[in-house]
Amino acid sequence: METIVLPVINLAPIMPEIILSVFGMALLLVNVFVPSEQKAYLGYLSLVGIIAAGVSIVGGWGVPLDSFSGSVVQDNFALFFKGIFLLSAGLTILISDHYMKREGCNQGELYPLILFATMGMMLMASGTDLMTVFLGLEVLSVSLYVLAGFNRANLKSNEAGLKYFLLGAFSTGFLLYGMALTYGATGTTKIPKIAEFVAANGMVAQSPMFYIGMLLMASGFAFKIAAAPFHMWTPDVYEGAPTPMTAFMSAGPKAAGFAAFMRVLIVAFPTLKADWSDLLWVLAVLTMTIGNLIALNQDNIKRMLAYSSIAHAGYALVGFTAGNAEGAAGILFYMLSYAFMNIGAFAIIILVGKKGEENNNVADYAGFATKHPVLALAMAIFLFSLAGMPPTAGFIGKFYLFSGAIKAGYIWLAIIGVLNSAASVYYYLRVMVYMYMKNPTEEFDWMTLSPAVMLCILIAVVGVIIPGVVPSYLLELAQKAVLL
Amino acid sequence: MSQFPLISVMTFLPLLGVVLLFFVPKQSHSVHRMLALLVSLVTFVVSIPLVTGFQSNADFQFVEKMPWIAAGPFQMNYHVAIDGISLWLVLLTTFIMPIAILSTWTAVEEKVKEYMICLLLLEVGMLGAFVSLDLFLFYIFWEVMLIPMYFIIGIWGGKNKIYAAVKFFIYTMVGSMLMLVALVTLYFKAGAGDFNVLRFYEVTLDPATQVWMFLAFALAFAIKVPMFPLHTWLPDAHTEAPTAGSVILAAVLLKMGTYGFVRFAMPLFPDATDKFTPLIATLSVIGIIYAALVAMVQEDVKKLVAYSSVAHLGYVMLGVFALNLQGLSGGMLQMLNHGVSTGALFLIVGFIYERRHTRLITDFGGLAKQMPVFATIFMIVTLSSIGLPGTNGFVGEFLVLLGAFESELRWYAVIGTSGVILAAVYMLWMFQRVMFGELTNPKNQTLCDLNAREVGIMLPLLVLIFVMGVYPTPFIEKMSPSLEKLIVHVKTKQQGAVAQVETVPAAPQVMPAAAVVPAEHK
Amino acid sequence: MVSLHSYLIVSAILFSIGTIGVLVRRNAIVIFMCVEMMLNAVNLTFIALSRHLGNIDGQIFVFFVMTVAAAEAAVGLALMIAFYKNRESIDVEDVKLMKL
Amino acid sequence: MGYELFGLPMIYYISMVAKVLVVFVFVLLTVAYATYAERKIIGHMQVRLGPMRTGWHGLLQPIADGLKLFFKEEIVPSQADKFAFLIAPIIALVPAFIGFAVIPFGETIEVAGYKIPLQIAGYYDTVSGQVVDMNVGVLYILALASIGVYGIVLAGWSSNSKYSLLGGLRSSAQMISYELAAGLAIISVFMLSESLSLQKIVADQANGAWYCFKQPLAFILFFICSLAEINRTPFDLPEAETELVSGFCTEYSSMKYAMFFMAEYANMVTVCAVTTTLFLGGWHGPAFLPGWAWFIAKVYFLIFVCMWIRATYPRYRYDQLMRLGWKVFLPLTLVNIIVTGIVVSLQS
Amino acid sequence: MLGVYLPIIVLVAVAVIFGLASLTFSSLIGQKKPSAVKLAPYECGCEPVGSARERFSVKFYIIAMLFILFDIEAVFMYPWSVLFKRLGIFGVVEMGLFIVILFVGYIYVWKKGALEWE
Repeated sequence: METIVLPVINLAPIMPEIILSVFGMALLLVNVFVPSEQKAYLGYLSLVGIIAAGVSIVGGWGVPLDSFSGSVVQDNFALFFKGIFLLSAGLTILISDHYMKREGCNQGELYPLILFATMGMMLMASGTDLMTVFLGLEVLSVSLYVLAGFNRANLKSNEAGLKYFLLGAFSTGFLLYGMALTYGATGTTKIPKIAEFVAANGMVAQSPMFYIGMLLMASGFAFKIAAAPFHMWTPDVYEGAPTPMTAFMSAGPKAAGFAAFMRVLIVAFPTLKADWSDLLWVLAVLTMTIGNLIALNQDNIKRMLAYSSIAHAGYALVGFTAGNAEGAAGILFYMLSYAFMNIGAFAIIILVGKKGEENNNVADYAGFATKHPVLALAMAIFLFSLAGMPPTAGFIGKFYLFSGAIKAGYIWLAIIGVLNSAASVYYYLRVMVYMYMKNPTEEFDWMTLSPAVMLCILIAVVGVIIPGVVPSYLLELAQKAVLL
Repeated sequence: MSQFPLISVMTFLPLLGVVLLFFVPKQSHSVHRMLALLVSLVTFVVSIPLVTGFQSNADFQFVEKMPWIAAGPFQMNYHVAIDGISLWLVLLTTFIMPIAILSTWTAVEEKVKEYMICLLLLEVGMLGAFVSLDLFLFYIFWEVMLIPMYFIIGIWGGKNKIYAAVKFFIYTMVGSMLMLVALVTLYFKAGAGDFNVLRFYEVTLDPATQVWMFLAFALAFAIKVPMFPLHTWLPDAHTEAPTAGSVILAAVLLKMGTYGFVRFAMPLFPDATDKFTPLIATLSVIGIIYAALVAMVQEDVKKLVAYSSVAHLGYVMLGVFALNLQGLSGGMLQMLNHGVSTGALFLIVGFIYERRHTRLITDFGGLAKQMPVFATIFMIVTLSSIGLPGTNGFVGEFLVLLGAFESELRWYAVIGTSGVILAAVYMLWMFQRVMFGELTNPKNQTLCDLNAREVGIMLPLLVLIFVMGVYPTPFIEKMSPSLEKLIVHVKTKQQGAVAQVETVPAAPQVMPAAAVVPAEHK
Repeated sequence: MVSLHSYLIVSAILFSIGTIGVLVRRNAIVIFMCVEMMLNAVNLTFIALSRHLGNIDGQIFVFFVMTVAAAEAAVGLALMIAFYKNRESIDVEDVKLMKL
Repeated sequence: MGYELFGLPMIYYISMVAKVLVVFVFVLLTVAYATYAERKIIGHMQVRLGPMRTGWHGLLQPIADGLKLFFKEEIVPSQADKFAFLIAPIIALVPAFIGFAVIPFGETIEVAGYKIPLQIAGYYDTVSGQVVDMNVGVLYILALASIGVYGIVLAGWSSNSKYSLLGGLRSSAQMISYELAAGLAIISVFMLSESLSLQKIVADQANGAWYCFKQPLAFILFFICSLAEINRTPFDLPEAETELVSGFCTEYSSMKYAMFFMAEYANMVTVCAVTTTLFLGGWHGPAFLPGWAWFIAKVYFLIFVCMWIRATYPRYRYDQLMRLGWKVFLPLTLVNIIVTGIVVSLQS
Repeated sequence: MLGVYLPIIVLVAVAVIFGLASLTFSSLIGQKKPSAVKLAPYECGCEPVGSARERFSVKFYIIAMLFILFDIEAVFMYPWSVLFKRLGIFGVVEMGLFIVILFVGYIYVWKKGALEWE
């Protein structure tokens, strides 16, 4: 009976994941043992977990490691994304308490689920094995299905959860089938090994099975990042889900989708770059255009932001299509700033809403600036950043994305991108028109300015403005984090 | 770099005002007004040493340069300086700002704090755009200007303000976004380095690329100018904006477009400039005639003035694209003139609008009897706008037409001249309908004349109208070297390109010829 | 012995049936069962390929897929129950509160 | 016997058919007489005689019961889902009978020079000289147990009767709950045997002590869980006459009803056989008796224990039952696994 | 392979044939006198009220979900149990962690009251 020799396992690369899991589980247990009036502490505890995980990733910067026989890695790319995930999770937690209390939801499970979802995202970013990526994706997705339908008493939330679940599971099927075929064609599920195999076997490796596998995987990922034509779920889910979760979904998981998508395409299929660039070109154009065009006539602000988030995925795809370091760094930077600006915008949407009546209609914002000038200013900053106006992080991000495309010679793509971005200004301005240029119809006296939400807004404003004015440091980080 | 960062101080001084305003309580409107006025005056004072310290040569002066963003392939600097081209525009901006603030001293009653913040932010944007030598920095300021202007029109504007504001924003945005693409393309074509515009001047691009990039830049600038047929946002924006907005829009923002042509589009893409000169000249002339004709039938005084702006800027474009010293300096001067006289016109429209809350020509008539001071001032400004000799308008238009006549744009100049006559027709006709005749409307009989503040606002403008009309030399003197340098640069590169295309031995012949050009004007 | 191709073809057919089922059926539970069928088709593919390649990775993958499918099933059922409680239906035609 | 088919000698096929028939008839007879034995044993335990009329001491009673059921009227409720109603008893019955396929019930015998292991799903591989059986035999049995649930759920649902439905649901909830605990309980056995092959497990016990001594906790847990899984008293809630009439089979009559009963008793036999194999050393025993005899003896003893329990213990309440399964047995099995793991790795 | 699975197929066939045959046989020889009352569902002799195809307690769903989850966890333990001796102490620690995590969920479910039947 021979002993099985196991590979040396280094836990350092998955330290943040471990911390989050431990905190998540601890919170679950704490949740069932503390009386319901003390559940607010769960939020603080989960923030501690987020910060602890954040601390654990700092030391890993610039120290490439891999573990579990190459199933997970710790590289700058993964770490940068982990930072984005932690950030969006932290901001989401800040805005959750207020909302959930108002809607009368039981928050006990909320925080563990957010932590688990974040853990899943991290796994997606650091996984270098299709299996790890898949597992991360599913940990994320399953948590999100619940989070989307978290407000059980609310019909829209139910619908959002169900819809997200059905379509999400459906897309998982495609992703998996793609992974299976890729595995069949190359004989491995390790992403770097796939690349090695293709490099070694050249055209022989590029069987129909291989191409179909890549295509199916791409469509699976495209669903997760809500790229057209796989975006149909986004508006309904974003509209129906509890607002903090909408904020979370649009920031974290989308970035995670990009992380996995980028790693798979860039690392595993570098030799097929011409093929997937063409594919992404089409995806990017469709995604930007469809997202923007439909967003133009949305009255519901959550829905409008949902379509805008589709459009933003399109901009990020522009950088991806470029397939060069600028484009990739642009995606990293953009995802980071998108987390700030989008969650910030949602934080204000949460403040404006009241129980049962979320005031999500654009017209509900009439005269908001008169009543709450500072909040309106913050909202304006977020919206300008989303629209890509300087001097905000949104502009720098877009600049990088489009620069990448231009450098790679995709000038037309960049032009379509900027035209889209100009069109998108219309619907962002619309909100501002209501906030600043219409007379108030409401007193907005139901609003309670919860300190946690205000803190979130403050962080978001700083996170939008500072990188917009002095982006060097962050861009530098993003540059160092790209896989290319 | 050890010298005093005069430009930065000037540019960001209004920002300091913004910060201060944040801390002033919401209700103390008079404090807001005073503070904003004070800041803008100080800014103006700070900008005066730029003129006095300016050496009349072609160099960039008061240079400040420090690294700003450095990441990946990009290197952006905070690089500001002025030369003869931007000097006067900067001065015009700092000069117009206090006037603009004063102009809506009483007209804006609501959200005064926000209003003043917007105005001051706008000033930062405009000054920044004029002084930037780094294309990226320029772009940032260019876009930043949009936001406060959008709010000024949208919040404090007239009935149709939202439509006008959004239209203004989106028009400008579309153009500038394409410019961004071209800008990045240019950067990559130029190879490693920074966004310094002077560096880009030296880059030689193949004519086909130039065409595309010129189009992208030109679109952005042409929208801003605005050139026919991209001008449709302007009448709306002007009509709906509060007086200060209109004044700034006319006096400074539109110059941003023409300035863009002079500073960027032409020197960067000389071959394309050459190629597109006929087209632009055609559009300018169409603009002159068309705008004049449309102005003639306007019912609304403010709209009429807005269309006259379109016509005036047609002259500027014509002069600029004549690409000789007369034309260019005429164009530059016309920019200043237009800033002064159209700004003044908008102020005047603002005065009567404040009194009567209408701008329809038919609502007035015979005001001269009731308001003699007003009538006098209005007359002077109208004449200046028409370009009567002795006023500033004349010098500019004359130089433009002269320059155009001397260049290959001769026939355009001929047609453009008719615009002068048309301008006289519609301006005077309007003046006559408003000021003379029977004082029929009873509401007009109680109108009171301009008060001290209003006269005080107008006085500096009137002074300038005459000074620039009678003694324009100092203005031209300071800008000429820079303009000459520009002309040489553009022409050399145009011919250089031709030489490259043609036979190689032709090149040495061209070089001395290019060197001769400035000598002619000395 | 049955060849790899037969397995792949069977799993492709299963996958297609699942896909079509998802697209044409209206009952949420049936849709979910179709999704499960797709996952199982994938599992079959993995097993067949794993056997063909003599590489254990595919089988390990199947373990994870099964686990995930179970978790999804649990969550999915819970969501459907919540939906049914509020709406007395699990027909996806009724999932239409938020349409354009 | 030189002929071969698909690489196997003809005698393999002959012996296979023989084994199948013998086992099937054996199970059938055991099932039939288990019903008789149950009535008799419980009768005697309760100091009465049980069936006495048909045959000597009522020995023909099962046959009489069977015949009676054959002649009964078939009733299919008008609102029932006909197909599901019809198929349900078969789904319940078949897994109960085929579980025996993987259980080794005796030592390898030799017929005409060909070695035949006494296990249906097994054969002697002449190349390696070993008995080849299903290497995941235990999983097979667990899988069958799961399939059996479908029969019951379908029966309950298709009858369109509230008692049936509730009975079916309760029964399936109970079955899956205890299936879980049972499945976890036997993991500690595999940790000792390092195999899921029942042949291997039996062989392992022959070399050392029976697993019921090495894993007493697992043994008890498994046996109790199995009883619950097959709805034996004291866990026969689904058919609790006092609460739910006849549970899932309320609407059934005639042979269909009989088939549920056959399934239940067949399950009992299978469970006892599995327990024997996993914990009681299978067919091994002192050599004075042949292996199959030891096997039958052990199985019959366990069947007797089942009946004994029925006669002794009162029925559980449903909430007690579920609580017992989830809150006591489940954690116990997990603890057992960990303790076994620690002890075993400390020993080596 | 075949040697192991063929007998099972045969056994299944025998069992199915037995089942079908006895069903057919009994339905052939059994009497048939259906009536509306006889075909109605049994409700202690009362008239049946409403349909039986209605909602039932959510408890059953929860048990079903819990079963799926724990059963799948068990799936991971089976391969481990066969190999655990060869994995050495590491294997025990790993499975210990696994079971601890399982226990976290278990305690959560317990405290949430999913295991209570009232």
